[in-house]
Amino acid sequence: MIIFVSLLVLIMLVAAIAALIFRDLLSAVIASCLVSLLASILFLFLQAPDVAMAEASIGAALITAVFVIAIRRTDRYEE
Amino acid sequence: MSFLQDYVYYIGAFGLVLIGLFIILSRRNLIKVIIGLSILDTGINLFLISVGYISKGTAPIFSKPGLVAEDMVDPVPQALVLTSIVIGVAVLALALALAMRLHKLHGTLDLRKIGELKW
Amino acid sequence: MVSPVLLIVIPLGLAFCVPLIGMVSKRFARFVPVVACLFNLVVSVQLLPAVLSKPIVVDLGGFGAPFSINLFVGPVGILFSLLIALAGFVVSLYALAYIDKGPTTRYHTLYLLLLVGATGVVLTGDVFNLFVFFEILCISSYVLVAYRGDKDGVESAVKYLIQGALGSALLLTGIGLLYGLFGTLNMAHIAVQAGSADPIPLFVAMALIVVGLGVEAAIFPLNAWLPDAHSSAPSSISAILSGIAIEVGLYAVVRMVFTVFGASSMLSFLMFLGVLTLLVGELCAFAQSNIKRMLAYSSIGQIGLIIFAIAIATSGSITGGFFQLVSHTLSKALLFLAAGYMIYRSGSMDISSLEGMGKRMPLTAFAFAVGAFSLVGLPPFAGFPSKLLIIRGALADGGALLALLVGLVLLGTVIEGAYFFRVIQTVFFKKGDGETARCEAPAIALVSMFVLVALIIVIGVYPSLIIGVLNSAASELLVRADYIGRVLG
Amino acid sequence: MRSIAIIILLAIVAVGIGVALMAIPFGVAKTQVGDHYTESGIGDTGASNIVTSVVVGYRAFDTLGEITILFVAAMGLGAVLAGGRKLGQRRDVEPASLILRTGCRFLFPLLLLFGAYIFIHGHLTPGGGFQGGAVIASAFLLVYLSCPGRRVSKVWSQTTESLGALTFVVLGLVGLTVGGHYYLSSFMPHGVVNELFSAGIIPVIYVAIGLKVGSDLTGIIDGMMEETI
Repeated sequence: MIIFVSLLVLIMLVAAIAALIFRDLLSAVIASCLVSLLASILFLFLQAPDVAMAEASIGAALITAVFVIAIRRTDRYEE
Repeated sequence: MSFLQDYVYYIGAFGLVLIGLFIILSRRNLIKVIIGLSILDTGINLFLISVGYISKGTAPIFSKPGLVAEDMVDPVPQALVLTSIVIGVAVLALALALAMRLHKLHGTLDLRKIGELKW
Repeated sequence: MVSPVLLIVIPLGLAFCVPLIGMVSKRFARFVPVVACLFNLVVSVQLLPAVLSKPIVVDLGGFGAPFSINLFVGPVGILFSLLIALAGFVVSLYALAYIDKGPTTRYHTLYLLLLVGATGVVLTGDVFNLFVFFEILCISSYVLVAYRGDKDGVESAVKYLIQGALGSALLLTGIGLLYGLFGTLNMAHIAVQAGSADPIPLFVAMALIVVGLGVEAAIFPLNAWLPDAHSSAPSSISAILSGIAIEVGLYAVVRMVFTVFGASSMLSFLMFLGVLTLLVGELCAFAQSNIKRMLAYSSIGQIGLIIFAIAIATSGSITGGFFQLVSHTLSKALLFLAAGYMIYRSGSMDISSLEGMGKRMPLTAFAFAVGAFSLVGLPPFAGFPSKLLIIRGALADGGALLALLVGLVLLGTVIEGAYFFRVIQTVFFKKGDGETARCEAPAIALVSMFVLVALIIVIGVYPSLIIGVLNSAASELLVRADYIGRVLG
Repeated sequence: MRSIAIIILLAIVAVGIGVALMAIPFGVAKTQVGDHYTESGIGDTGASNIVTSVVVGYRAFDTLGEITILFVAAMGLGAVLAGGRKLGQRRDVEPASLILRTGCRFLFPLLLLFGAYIFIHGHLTPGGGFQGGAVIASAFLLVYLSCPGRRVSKVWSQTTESLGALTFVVLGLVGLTVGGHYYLSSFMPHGVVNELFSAGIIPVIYVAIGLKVGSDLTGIIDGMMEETI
């Protein structure tokens, strides 16, 4: 169990670093969406189903949509 | 192994906080900065939830008989995080709207190129 | 007796009504903030005598002190809520005429919510609740800074938002640490346990919280957003940001340091920071040629002075600090309001473009002069007794270091006097080459300005009117045990 | 140079927080307030989901502030974007594919129903007003993606928003006069735990919050979509 959790945390941190590195903002947003999604799984492991639901529906889904809309209206690539 | 047991959530949470802070402080693209804010928020939320966790606890919901109050994890941080997630959404949406306006007015999101925005 | 919770809830309810009223008639929607502020003013005045004799603790939800959120309405809280209601009332009167373009219904809703957030921060007795109201205050001010939607406004709003969001993230981390350490969020309950806690984690939590709140309070290294935001917002909003928002941030810092943490070791550090903030603010203000930026930097300086006075932590100096806070709110609001119409008429924010305004809009220029004199500290205006009290309070304590710091403060005041007199000279004694026709500000704006002028003069001549409230506010901050006892019973 | 300074700053933050965390061991019970909530939450509020009883019962005032923040954000987003919008300049977007449109027609009512289920059962199962509201908003997001011409009526969404929030405020005021004379005190009967009609005012508030959050988030998406370039 703890190995699995550690693996999830590791993937989450890698995704966050990917969000830092990617020049393509769309990819960076998808990476940060992955961070939120994994965080919501961790919330579930931490016995917080309410928060997991909120994070998955608001933090991962809606915010990503808003980000994508904003990127479509502006520039896709970081200079 | 017990090190991981004790600290893995804290490591995850503060890893996210530090990466988020680093993105905010080092990147010049506004949307990237906002991505950093969202990662920072997620990290803080994870930290708050881990503070309230009790080993081998159950979720604080009396959904089936046989659950006892002593085994439940602390509900307060969960309530706080619900609030903080919603606040995060509000700030991020507003920031993105401002970014769109800024792009329309200046034609760029690069904070270096935008006149008075010196840090 | 009315319940103090109405101070927050009624304006909040009215703010939710504004969009509905706006659908029927935009003209009616303008008056809602005026009504709400008037209501708050009346209720605060009504509560004042009761609060002075005994602070009121309101339990929300009725579950007892550490378990449900409570409001603590002591002398400090009622002083701030009076000030917020007063400044809010005057500025909303002014905005009736001043805000005529753009999405006005949204402006009035957000303006009212900003005041609700400020009132909530000063009345609440719960750390996380303070954070929530603080966010209401901050988010609505981000929007209002960008209200005009021009380049400057959006830029400074972005800057303000990012720094503010960073600040709130640190604040939330600090609150999380506090909850981890003490298992409670009630201020009094934390204060009881803070004495026996491990000092290092406690210090980390305090540092995070003070830094987070310090962004909004514009303490020196954290105030990069302020000059831009205050100068590019609409003038009515600048008046509220300078007059209310920073003061509320300052209140939060002071409440945390004094009541929650009881950190006397932090105070000398804050004292230095205060003097530093003062000098930086005044020197930058001296160098400005844009009038609104000058006023914004001058706010930084004044905040520094207030921090200095409160951090000395004697009864006399805290009274002086609160007095300075009152006089700064009134004078700075007046200055921004007067400058607002002068800028509107001359079409430029440059100080040199204000030449001849003394002839063109004599009443507005007179109001501006009153505000400036009061801020500099000339008798018979409100700024005079406050500066006198601060200096007396600081020197009464003795100590060469304190005397040196007072010298620096006086130097700051001299600089302040220099740049304000430069503006006054430009406004009154230089002949403008442009038009000379009279073009006074609208009547409603003049009324709001002259309410402030009257208050400044009355308080300046009879400081004893408010000194009683300020004294009990000072003792509320100094006597922690009293606060704790009232809440936890 | 700059990045070195940033890294030093981050190191200070990391060390500070790391030291503080030593005092907060993971997985240990330590709070009196939290224990009180889990032990007497059902008795005090009648909700079997203790998180709900904290969010809408013990700390309901926070929640009031929270929906205010969402309201501010939706309002503010409109105000920020209103400045640059030219009416009637909406870009013609290609219609979405048949599969998306048909799927959306099936999914939309289901999602609305699911959202409503989540916030109506907030006091019994995980979830509540915020999660349900987010689901409802995502239903509308789906409509925006599949049928580009469709818009939610501004008047309706704004009315729902204001009325939802006003319900919350007014319920609190009723508690001030009727119940234990506390703002937001639970003045309605608690009923039988674990039944739908139980927990006093909590379900009512959660329905109001659900509708309000749903329309707020929809308003945010609507504002972002409508901004045309």
